[in-house]
Amino acid sequence: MNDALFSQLTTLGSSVILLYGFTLLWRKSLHAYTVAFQWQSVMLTGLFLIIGYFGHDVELYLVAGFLFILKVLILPRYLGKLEQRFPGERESRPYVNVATSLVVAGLLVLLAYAITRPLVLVSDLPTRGGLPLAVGLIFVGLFVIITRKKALTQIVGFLVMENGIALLAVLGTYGIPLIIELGVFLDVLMGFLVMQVFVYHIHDTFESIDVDQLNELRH
Amino acid sequence: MPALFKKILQTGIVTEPLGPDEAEIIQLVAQVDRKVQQLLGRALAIREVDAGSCNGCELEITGLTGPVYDSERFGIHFVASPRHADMLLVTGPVTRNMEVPLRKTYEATPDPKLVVAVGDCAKTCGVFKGSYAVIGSIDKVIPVDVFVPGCPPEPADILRGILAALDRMPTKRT
Amino acid sequence: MVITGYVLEIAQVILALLLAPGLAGFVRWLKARLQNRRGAPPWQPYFELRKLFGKEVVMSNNASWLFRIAPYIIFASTITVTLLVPMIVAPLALDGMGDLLMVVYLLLLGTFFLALAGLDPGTAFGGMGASREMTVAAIAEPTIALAIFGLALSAGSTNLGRIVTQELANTAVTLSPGHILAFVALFIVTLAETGRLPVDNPATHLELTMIHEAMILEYSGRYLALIEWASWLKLTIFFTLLSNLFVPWGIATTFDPAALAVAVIALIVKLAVLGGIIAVVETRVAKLRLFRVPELLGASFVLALLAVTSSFVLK
Amino acid sequence: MTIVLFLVMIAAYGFGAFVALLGGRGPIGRWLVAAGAVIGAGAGCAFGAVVIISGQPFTLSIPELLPIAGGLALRLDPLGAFFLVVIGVGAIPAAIYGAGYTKAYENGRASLRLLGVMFNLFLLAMSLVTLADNVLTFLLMWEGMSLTSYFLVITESSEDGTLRAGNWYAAMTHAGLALLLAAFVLLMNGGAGAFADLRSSAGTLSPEARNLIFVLALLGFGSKAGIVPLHVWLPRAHPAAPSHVSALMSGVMIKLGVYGLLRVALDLLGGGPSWWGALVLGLGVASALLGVLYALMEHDLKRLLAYHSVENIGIIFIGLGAGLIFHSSHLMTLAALGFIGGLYHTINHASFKGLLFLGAGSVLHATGTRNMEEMGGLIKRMPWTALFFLVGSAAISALPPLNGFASEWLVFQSLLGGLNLPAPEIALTIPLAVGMLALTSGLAAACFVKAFGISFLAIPRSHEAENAHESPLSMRVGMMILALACVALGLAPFAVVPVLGGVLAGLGGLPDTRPVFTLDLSVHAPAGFAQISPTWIALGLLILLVLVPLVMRFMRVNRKLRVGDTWGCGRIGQTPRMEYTATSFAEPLRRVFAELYRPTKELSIDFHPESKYFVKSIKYSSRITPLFDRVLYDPLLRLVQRISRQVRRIQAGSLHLYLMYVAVILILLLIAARWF
Repeated sequence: MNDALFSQLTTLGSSVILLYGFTLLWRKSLHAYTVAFQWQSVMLTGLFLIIGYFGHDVELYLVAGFLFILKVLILPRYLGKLEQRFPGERESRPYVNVATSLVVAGLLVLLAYAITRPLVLVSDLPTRGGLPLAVGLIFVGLFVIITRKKALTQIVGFLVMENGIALLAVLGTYGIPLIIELGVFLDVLMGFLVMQVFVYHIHDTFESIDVDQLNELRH
Repeated sequence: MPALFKKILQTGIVTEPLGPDEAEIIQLVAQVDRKVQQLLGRALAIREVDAGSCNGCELEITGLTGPVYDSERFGIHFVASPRHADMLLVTGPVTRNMEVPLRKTYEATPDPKLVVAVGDCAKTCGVFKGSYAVIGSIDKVIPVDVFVPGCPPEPADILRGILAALDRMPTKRT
Repeated sequence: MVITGYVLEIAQVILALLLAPGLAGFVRWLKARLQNRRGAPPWQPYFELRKLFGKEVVMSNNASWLFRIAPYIIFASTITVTLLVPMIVAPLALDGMGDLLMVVYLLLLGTFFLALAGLDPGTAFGGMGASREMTVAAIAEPTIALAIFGLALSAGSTNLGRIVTQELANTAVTLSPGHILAFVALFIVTLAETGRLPVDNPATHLELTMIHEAMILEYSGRYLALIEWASWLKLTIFFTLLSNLFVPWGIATTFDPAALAVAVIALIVKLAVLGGIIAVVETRVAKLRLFRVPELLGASFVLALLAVTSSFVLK
Repeated sequence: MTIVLFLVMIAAYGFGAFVALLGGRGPIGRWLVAAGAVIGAGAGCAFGAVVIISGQPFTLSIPELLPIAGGLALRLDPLGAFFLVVIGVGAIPAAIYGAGYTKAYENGRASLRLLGVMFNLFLLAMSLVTLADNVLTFLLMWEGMSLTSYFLVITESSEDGTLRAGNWYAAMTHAGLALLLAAFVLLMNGGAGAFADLRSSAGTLSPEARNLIFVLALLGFGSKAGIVPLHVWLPRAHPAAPSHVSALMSGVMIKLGVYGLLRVALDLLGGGPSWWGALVLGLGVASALLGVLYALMEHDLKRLLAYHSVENIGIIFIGLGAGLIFHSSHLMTLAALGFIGGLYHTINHASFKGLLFLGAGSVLHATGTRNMEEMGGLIKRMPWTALFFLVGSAAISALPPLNGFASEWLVFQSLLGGLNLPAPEIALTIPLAVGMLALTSGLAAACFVKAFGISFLAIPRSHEAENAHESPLSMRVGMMILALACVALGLAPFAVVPVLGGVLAGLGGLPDTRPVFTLDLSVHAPAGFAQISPTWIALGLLILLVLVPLVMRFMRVNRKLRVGDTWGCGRIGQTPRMEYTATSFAEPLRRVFAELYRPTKELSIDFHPESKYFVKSIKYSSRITPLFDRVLYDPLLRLVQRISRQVRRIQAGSLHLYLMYVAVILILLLIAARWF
């Protein structure tokens, strides 16, 4: 089919993926984060398929399959377990309040637009419309990690940021070689497991997973 | 979210007919409709005033707005201010502290207006009769159009009372 | 031809006035059904209007002339807006009279006087409603402006007729991300501006949770009728904006009777669909605490900002 | 023709000042002083109008009068003429109003002589600023304006805090003057000071010098205009000054900062790189938003209005900033649109802010307080003032069909043109500016619902408000003129916009936009981008306001009206203590923007000795320290204090010590002269 539709679809998909990233700033419960991450990953899988279809790249289908298994099936399951383990842990008082966070996130996306502008102008990829959104999503993930107190939120923030990186990669290059992609997936899985262990330890030490408490280690 | 709407669809409409005499009620509504064509017929706003009841009647009145009795199907709904109301639904005996507010509420309601007193206490003061805190029945303070007996009356009875009051409405407004 | 244009303007105002109570009634009816009730029929608001116009007015002795003139100003400003919003035909004969900014500020004129009228009788609840209403209106304003900006970017004008005709000419715009984001942003603002859940509960009886209702607690009779009608009209206007600015299909571009008939039907269908969405949303969500409303509007602001930037980049 | 008007203007102001010098007391004296000002301002207005319409500048050079640096050179071009008209629009009503208002000073609370002299001289100095055609004249008149206005601010010097306010004003305005001096010295570059010479030589300056001049001028004029963070004198000086003077200072004088900036940046320097515009735009957005946010928290009616001046100057600067940005990208029609929006808002602000200050003065006159929490119910006691204040409130909230809307619409439209900008960094900031401008106007509407609603509606909150009375005729006439100006300027943008296009034509290479913005009953943004017609909208509103009651009567609607007690949930004894206060009205917004305000609150509850369930008294107080006081001025003042404490050691008060200083310096100088 035509490029116009392709570019239309990728930009739309990237916007939706970014919007799921915003959920992390707006909602407060881990359950909502998990669901948002799951749906975001579903969208990302869909986008991989679309790019694979239009870019005639069979490898991408395979990557999409792995992505689906890891990020839609496995990780949300683990997150669900964590959630059951620490019930009632909510992001009730982040460092930056919700309304301000949202506005800051908007500004970050604006910044992403500004810095990717030269790239978008010279690029003739049909997927270029989504590039700033992917960079914006990385920023939003970072912002979540910086401003939220609960370790669990930070994990989801990390995962969302990783989704942003994957999105940027697939939009910018139509998929990096399969082997690297698989390595990244493994890293994500490992990183997640390590963090999970840390969360348990933090909780055992402080009776809470509020990383604000880590400040007490200084004394 | 899907679960909620699934449940809604499965449950279906639970509004009950008003017992065996529903036909009578519908007839009454039609009658009322004809009689008071210009006014209030199918849009009755009610302000509830608790003049000092034990809240038994309130419980039943709340039932009126629920899905089972659903007074809204007759165009009867409850409002927050007597300025918006056509009818005052007063419960309980009038206590000393509620006498002035009750009168003020009556004065605040624009004409034409109706008053329905709900429950036995409204007419006889019930078990509170003779208490130093009680002034007396509702009609000692404001003119009452219809009394609904019962302790407490059933929602269906209250609905009948309301419709009966509408029936008493003068056809020509003053 | 010119005359037909003006006749259509008047016809459109009358149509809007007639449709508005029905739309509000439809939403109420659908909500009742979703609560598994039978509910009042959709045409219930017409009975209410008739009744209210037949009742006397009881006015507070603290209130001044402002209290008496405010309903007329609110009603008149809202009707003036319907002169500008293309409901069945675009562009309208009076399209050059005002653009989207004029629409927004005319509605703000009504809100301004409604809030003043809320303060006039000197009751605590009236003041509370006025304060909340102005807070919500003020915070919703940037989203509206940016959504307008987003629309103006793709259509090259802020005049409503131009936006609609541009979009009919270029249907690819309709599905662009900028457009969809702007739609969602404006939808959230519609909820806030027309006092729907999760911002304000139109069916509440508890004064402490009220926004719109608290301001009109002291109004009665014909004044109340005018204010209620105006608020239903405002809902209709926002729905029309949402449907005709973003999905203009079906609207007539000529004065051909057949096209006009199709346009009226299309309008009613679109209003009904949006009314259905509102009813479902209101069934699903709970009212937000007042101090979480800025968060919701902040989110809508971000959406609108993204809408503008993405249409800017794609340009 | 023009020379006659010019001379009449000078003579009338001189006459007013002279009469005041003779005493200016009693009804006749006060009226004569006011007559001088009114005739002077009227002549100035006509003078400006003639220059604008004819397009012929007026020139007058009197080198002999002051034989240094080119002497006194006067020239009135259309830009200056526009500001002369603005002065007239503000001054005529203020002077008429002042004739009645100053009656309160007859009891010796303030010197009527000083007030009258300074009032006329102030107007004269302002008028001559717009006429100045060389650096010397400009700076002289600028300083004259500052000095006279300083004396006007401290008119009620016996009141608490007035002198302090005066000090703030003097300090800020002189810091501004120093910056302007530096800017002009750089601009002269060793050459002559005539504006024509500066204009031709500005192109030869190095870009760094031009940037420096621009920044100095922006700060210097900005301190007069009251942009954030140089606005701190406004909320202090405006409440202290007599109300008709506040109206003039806020409505007119701060606009000369706008004039100065336009004159230097656009006319003399001929525009610059796009970051100039972006800087002006950014300062404008910050001023608009912070101004309105602090206004919301203010319960002193005149301080509230002063903060709104900051807001409106911000809106004007947004227009100018957009204009400068487009100018640097050579999008001249859009640039003209931005400048027109800014200038239009200038004259609009002069009318509605003047009106609001006069209204606040009437309230102050009637109740003796500026605190809104002690007002209420004034609409019944002073209906005319209430009506005029309502018009002003609606106008400043940008509600159609009044004038605030027309100019804000133009500013909005110029911003919407931002998508044509080639530079993405700046183009991407435009949506933010749009959002912030919209937030500002929404908050302004909220603030004026508060200002009008709490002060004028409901039940009186104090004994004074209960016994308030309508102000005398002269004060009402003053307000009425401005209210009519608000309506007229709102209904006739189709006539005003081409005039402003003519004013700007030729400045810094701007084209004549009169053919673009045509003279039908609507206003077009460029090239058919958008179109509105407030005139028709007003007509529509008016027709509907008549038609709706008529139809209702025809439809036999129940027309009975009964006045009863306020319902208020049936409670007994409705008292003012149950009303919503200004503090509570602003509470939701205070919580929304808590991160900016950082309010401190104190709550002390006094319980009954017998039981903790009974409260004897509750005291609640909340304070907000403005951001820039907190982060900029307080540390600065502390620093100055610390330095002065050090300096005090030197100044020990001993005569011998001083003589020793002199001797030491003398010896040091001799040594320096000998060996270096």
